[in-house]
Amino acid sequence: MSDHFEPVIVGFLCNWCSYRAADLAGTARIKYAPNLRPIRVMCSGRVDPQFVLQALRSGADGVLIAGCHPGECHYVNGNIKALRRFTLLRKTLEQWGIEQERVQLLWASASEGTVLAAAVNRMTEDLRALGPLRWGEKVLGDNGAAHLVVEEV
Amino acid sequence: MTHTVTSRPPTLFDNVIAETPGKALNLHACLQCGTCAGSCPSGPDMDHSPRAIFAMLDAGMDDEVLNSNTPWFCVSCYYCMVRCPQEIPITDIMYTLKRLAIKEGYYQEDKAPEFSETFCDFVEHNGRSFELGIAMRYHLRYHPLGAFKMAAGMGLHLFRKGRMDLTPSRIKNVSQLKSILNKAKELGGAA
Amino acid sequence: MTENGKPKLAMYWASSCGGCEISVLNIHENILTVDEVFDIAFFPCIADFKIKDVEAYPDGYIDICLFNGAIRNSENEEMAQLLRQKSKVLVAFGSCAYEGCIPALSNLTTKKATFEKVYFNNPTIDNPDRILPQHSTEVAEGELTLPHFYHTVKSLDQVVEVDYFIPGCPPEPPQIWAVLQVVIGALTAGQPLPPAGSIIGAGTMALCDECTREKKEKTIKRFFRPYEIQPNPDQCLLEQGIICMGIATRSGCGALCPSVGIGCRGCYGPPDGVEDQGAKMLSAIASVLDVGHESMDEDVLEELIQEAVDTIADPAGTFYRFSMAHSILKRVKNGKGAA
Amino acid sequence: MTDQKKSPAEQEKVGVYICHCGSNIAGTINVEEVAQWAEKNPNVVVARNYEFMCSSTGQELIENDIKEKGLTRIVVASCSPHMHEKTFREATERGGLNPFLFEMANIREHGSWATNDKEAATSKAKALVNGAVERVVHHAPLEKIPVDINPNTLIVGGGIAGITAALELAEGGHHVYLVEREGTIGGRMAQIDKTFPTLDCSACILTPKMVDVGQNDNITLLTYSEVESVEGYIGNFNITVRKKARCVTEELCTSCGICEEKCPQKVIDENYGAGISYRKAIYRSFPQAVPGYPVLDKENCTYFQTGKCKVCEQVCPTEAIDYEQEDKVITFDVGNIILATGYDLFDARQIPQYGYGRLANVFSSLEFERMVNASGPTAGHIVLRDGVTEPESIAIVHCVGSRDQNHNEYCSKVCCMYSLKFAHLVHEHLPDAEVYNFYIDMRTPGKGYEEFYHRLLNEGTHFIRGRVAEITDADRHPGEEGKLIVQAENTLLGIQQRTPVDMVILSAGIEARHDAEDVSKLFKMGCDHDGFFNERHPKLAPVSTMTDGVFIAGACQGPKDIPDTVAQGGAAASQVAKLISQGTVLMEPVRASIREEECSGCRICNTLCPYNAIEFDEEKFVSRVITALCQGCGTCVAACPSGVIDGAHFTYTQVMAELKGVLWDVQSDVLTKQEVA
Amino acid sequence: MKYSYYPGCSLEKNARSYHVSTMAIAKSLGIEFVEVEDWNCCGATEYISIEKVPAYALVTRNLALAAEQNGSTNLVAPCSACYLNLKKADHYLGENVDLRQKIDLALEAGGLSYQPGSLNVQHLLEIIAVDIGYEEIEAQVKRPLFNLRVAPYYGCLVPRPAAMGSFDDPEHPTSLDNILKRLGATVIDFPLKAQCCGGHMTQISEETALELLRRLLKNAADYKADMIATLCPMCQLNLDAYQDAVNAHFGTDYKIPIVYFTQLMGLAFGLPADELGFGSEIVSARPALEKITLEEPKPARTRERGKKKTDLPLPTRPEEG
Repeated sequence: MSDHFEPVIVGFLCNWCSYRAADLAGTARIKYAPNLRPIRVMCSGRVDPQFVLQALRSGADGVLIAGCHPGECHYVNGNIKALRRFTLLRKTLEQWGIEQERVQLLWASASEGTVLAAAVNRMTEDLRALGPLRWGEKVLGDNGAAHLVVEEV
Repeated sequence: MTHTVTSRPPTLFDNVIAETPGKALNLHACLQCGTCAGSCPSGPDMDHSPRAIFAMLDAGMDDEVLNSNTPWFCVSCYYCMVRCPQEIPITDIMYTLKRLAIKEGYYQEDKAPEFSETFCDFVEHNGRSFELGIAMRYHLRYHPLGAFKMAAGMGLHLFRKGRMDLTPSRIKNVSQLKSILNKAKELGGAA
Repeated sequence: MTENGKPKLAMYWASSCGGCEISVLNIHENILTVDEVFDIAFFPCIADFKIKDVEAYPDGYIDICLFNGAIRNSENEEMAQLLRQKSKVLVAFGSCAYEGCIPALSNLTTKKATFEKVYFNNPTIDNPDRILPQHSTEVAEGELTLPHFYHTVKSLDQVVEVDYFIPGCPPEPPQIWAVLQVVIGALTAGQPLPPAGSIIGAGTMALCDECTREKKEKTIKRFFRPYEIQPNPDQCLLEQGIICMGIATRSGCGALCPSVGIGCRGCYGPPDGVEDQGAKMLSAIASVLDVGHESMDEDVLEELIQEAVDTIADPAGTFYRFSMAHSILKRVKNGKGAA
Repeated sequence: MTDQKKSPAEQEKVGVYICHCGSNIAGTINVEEVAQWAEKNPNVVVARNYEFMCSSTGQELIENDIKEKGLTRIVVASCSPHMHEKTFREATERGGLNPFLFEMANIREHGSWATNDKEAATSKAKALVNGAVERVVHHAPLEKIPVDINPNTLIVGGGIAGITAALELAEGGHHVYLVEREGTIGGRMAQIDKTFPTLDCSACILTPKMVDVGQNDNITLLTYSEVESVEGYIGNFNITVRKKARCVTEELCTSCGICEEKCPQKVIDENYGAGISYRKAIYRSFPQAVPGYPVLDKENCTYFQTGKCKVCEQVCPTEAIDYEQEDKVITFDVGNIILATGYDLFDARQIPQYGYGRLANVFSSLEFERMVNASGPTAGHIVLRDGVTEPESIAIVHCVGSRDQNHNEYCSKVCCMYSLKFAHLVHEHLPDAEVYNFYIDMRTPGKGYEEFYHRLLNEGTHFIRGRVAEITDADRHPGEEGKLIVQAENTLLGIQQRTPVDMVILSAGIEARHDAEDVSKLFKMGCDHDGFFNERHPKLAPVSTMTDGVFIAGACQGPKDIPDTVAQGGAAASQVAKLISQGTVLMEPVRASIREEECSGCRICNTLCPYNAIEFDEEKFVSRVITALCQGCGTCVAACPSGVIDGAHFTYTQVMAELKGVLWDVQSDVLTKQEVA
Repeated sequence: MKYSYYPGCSLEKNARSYHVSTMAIAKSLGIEFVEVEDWNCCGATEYISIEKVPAYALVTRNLALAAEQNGSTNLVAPCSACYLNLKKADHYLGENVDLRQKIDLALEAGGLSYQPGSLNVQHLLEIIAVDIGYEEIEAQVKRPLFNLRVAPYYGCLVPRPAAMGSFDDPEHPTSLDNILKRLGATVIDFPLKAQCCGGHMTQISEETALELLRRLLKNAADYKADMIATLCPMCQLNLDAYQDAVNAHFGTDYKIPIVYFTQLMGLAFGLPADELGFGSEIVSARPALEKITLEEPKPARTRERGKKKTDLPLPTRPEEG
């Protein structure tokens, strides 16, 4: 791998607003960072914190959860539950030493292609500044030297 | 706003945009509605309306644009800028056109550049201006008759009222100002 | 060691507190049956064995080895490897061996910080020369070594293959006895063993199933620490704002803690079908936080929710108290996180 | 232990199809490379790339491969699933597989169209394809769920769009609840004098339809009412409407109008009268109002404000006045909803340089519309604000608030035409008056519209191409004294012109209703950034919304003239009629279900469902999902701490597989033992 | 309240009365002005016409000095042109990275630096109307300006451009109207209140400039204004010093005194006229000031809505609504 670092972002996009915002961004030919790998969920309320942790564990440098604006949820208030979980998850991730920029929650309505594109661009820049996360190799040492890692004290 | 990057050499249109701070890119979106020209207090004295200038820029009529008196008649009232439906920073573009006209050696004789240049010259040496002194020097240099008229008319009035200075004030740290301005000139090029 | 035809039993503690051994002894008079059925091949807690003795056994000599304790250092791992090699059936016994348990909470910090705390910044320590244990020390008599202290605490199955898991901190004696009966049955009467890899000595679903407190719809405005309120003796503790991990914890203990008014700590690990106990717990209780409404201003909403969330003092330590080594992320990022 | 058995997932035979979409995808993504790469996945039996997968040949590729190669799972990488998921599910089904054994990777909208970087787009496409492949092997066959459609319909808004839709449905034999905020139906069209370009009398064509609405037994007309809550889903909405107290007993009122005549309190009629005329405190907006009962405006009623008066009560011959009347809350069930809530006019006071509100003789277009109307305050005479002086010159200013980044960027579509109509009406009423139309571009697309423009050219209207800069009463020269001076550049001449006139009409644009956002939230649908309701598809589904069973018609969706509005009202009605005649709709089987035997009965999920689709069985101490009510959001699935709620088609395993799939290139090479196991 | 104060070249001499009256009312209102030490000319509208980078460097030196001297993070300029130049430089430097880098280097050559956004640039009118507020102004009034008809004249550069966040409406500002009303004056609804005085056009095309001045004087005279209140030295100079020239050129006979609004405030606050710089205006304000009476005039009839039976209702204006 070259020195140039391109962050990988997993995006959980709700079917009704954010996924369509990304569709719209494409249809409007808005160019934005190709670093987002979107996964469609019916509602941001479907996002199980295990998905977020697993994404980080599996090599993502950041996770973007995107849903409808409060009050606009296709399922009334799934996004509010997403916000509650996100808030608690963020607090927990902080204890894990995971920077806030790595897991973000975004409200983007179906008409906000530009908002979504801008958020992806911004997040890509944030992550580029933070550097790679690569949990498996860098934190757990999955690349072999794993458990023998002896940190100098 | 998406802006297509091309490899062709920059036109005057491109330069105007590049040299103007703010949302100058909006110039591409000019609707030719004429709100600027309709709003302009000195519009009737311009040889092309601001709207026409933008159409001419787009048409590549560079000579005509830079020769035009339009930017020099801009009074900086900013009406065009706040009314423009496409949010084009028209007043700032007028300033840019003036700078480009000077840089390219255009502009008509006995028009504003001399006044502006006299003014700048003065500020660079003293750090402060005193408009009446400058006006006098400008007239003496370019329009001796005007200078006489001025001195005899309002100049005298003002002098009597103690509002006209013959000795300019000077800031303390002129050398600092000079080094700043010299560096700025070096960085800025003419425009 | 003589051959008497009895199956060979071993029990070893790695990084653990010793409670698991006590728990085994807590099966009371049944321990006599154990002695009757098994030959003790290795059990440092109750009899004097040397590693040399174990090394001398042929591979697979031990019929069943109850391994408790997490893998904290290189010695723990070496012993795990050795016992795996010498045992037919290796059981991760208790929460430490199964999923890291309390020792693995140190995965929420770094080795460096742990050493700082243990050897320097501790009211009971006087260490002006800042001496730290070294892996290798030269003395006149030769080289002395200590095991390597690992950066990350692991569960047993993260270093060797494990046949069965018995959860609990410690496993409840009746469950231990039940498991031993199955093993005895298999060894003596040829009865079938559960499939390899199973979690045994516990239920499959969440603890609420065996908790007798009355459960209603859950709408929680904020959380309380145990000292802050006097819980209603009959109502579900979680509904009262006391963090009870029961909803995300495997049954099997008989809901001991909730029955005496203490929220479940989660020592039996996640129920079947849940990978990350902490994340599920987090998700569930955040979902039922009854603050904020979709009609509110986004800023107000965020603030209200943050306020409610902040009534949970140490979410990582609370939700992952026992399952840190088995969690998806397993430890904190190097050099960061909670000290 | 690890390799003893192959997971069922690995035994699936997946076919992968990468679409070129002409050059839309293939121009940016190396489709061949992606297909070759995909074929290396152990589950993939065949991976192809093809020019247009959505074409019939493209779909046949899938069908044939299923039959010939025994495929068990299908992945198509092309556009958004919102575009063609249905198409490919059907192809999968025709091939003999359950349609849900299909997954789509969106490499166009989210891929090739979103970047110019070919390398990055290709690698993103691989990730998305891999995610889909890893996911699809875990898919399970599903069946769609039939839902009955309640044949009643709610229509919100009694303007021409709502009226049209209501009549279409009612005349087809379906029951309609028509809810209108004002005291009468009719809407904007009732305010207008003549319609362009035919110059029909607006009231003459509208009022018969209003009467039809009032008389149709299939229409429950709820005026002076507002929808308060909407619950449920397509086929089964539960509606609550607040019928505000009009202080008139409808059963007794004969619509004789005496109360209105005798009421001593005169109020500026800001609504129907556009602020240019007066009404009484008890009033009907206009004599042909439907229903004919008046409304008592408590805020302006002398009795309600001072406790004295009661003139209306005294004069009413049928004792229909009831000061004690209270709001009524009505609930009913419908299967479908049509929103036809109309528009607001741009408030010209936001452009101070046009002087509206400061210069008396600057009028808004709606003010002029009322003035020139025979039933308006001047009985159709065009006069200045003093009510008597006829103007000798009139300027009509186009694009007020429209085509302007400072206000509304969009073109309001109708202003050019109604400005031409105004010019014509001035010529008709005041043949000697000079009329100046100031415009940026003349927009007259429509049947007979350009011809109408030509007619106005012939009538001698002055057309000045230039957006008006300012309107002032500050005269500079004798010719300007006492006049309003309209200053603009005549852009065709390139000169600044000051045109002195007596009267100015500001052709204000169309805006979304000020409360459109609240309404959109109430009905759980979205607004675009201008505040208009979002249609499902700008071309192909103009009256549908993202919410099944909720339709939109008329100017609430965007600026529109009457013919377009009527067409949309009819279109929305036919959409609803289609659903009613179907009787049932098949809903996506994306539904939650609880594995009861594993449920611990913790009751975490019980409060989470916005549709109350989760019930608790007090006997068995387990929770249960009522499938008919579940809408499939998955919130309970994510929340269940025991992981015993399955979200069909978005299961834990499926999403996790997709997640790991899209991250194929960044996962650490050596997995820990736990994960191998 | 404490503010950094940037007087600008005009206030040193030509607009001395503006400076003097500003300082006088500051005392009454409890405002402390700390003059930026060794400030230089802002470049007016001239410098930017010649060279861009030096023009911004020239202005930014003042911002750097003001930020460094730390009188206050609020920087006040009474001159409209100075105000706009300072505000614009701060705004564009924050927005345009390229320009910012160049200015950073230029300032560095003089041992200075400036972080865009660290100062809040305000015009004198803004701090009086917004920070002090109308209530406080009214409270200070000891000698109301009853019967004095004043045309409030804002000119261009305070209300516009609005893109940087103007405190008043760019087309129809009202803050000065409100201040003058609180002083007891009769404020005319001056249609040309935000129109241009011609700026430097007097030096470039006198014909153009005189026409612009004529429009203003005519409109004020049409509305029977006793005087025009300004807030900009350039406006004051043009309208005052060129009034003779206008009369000569157009054959008119305007004698409308042009005063600074701060002078009127001082007068109403009961300060002596000579301490407020009165007398330095060329068209004397004395005859107008003599019209001030002790009694409040009968309230002017509010706008004539529905006065006659035939009248159609007039829509309300935002400030009335």
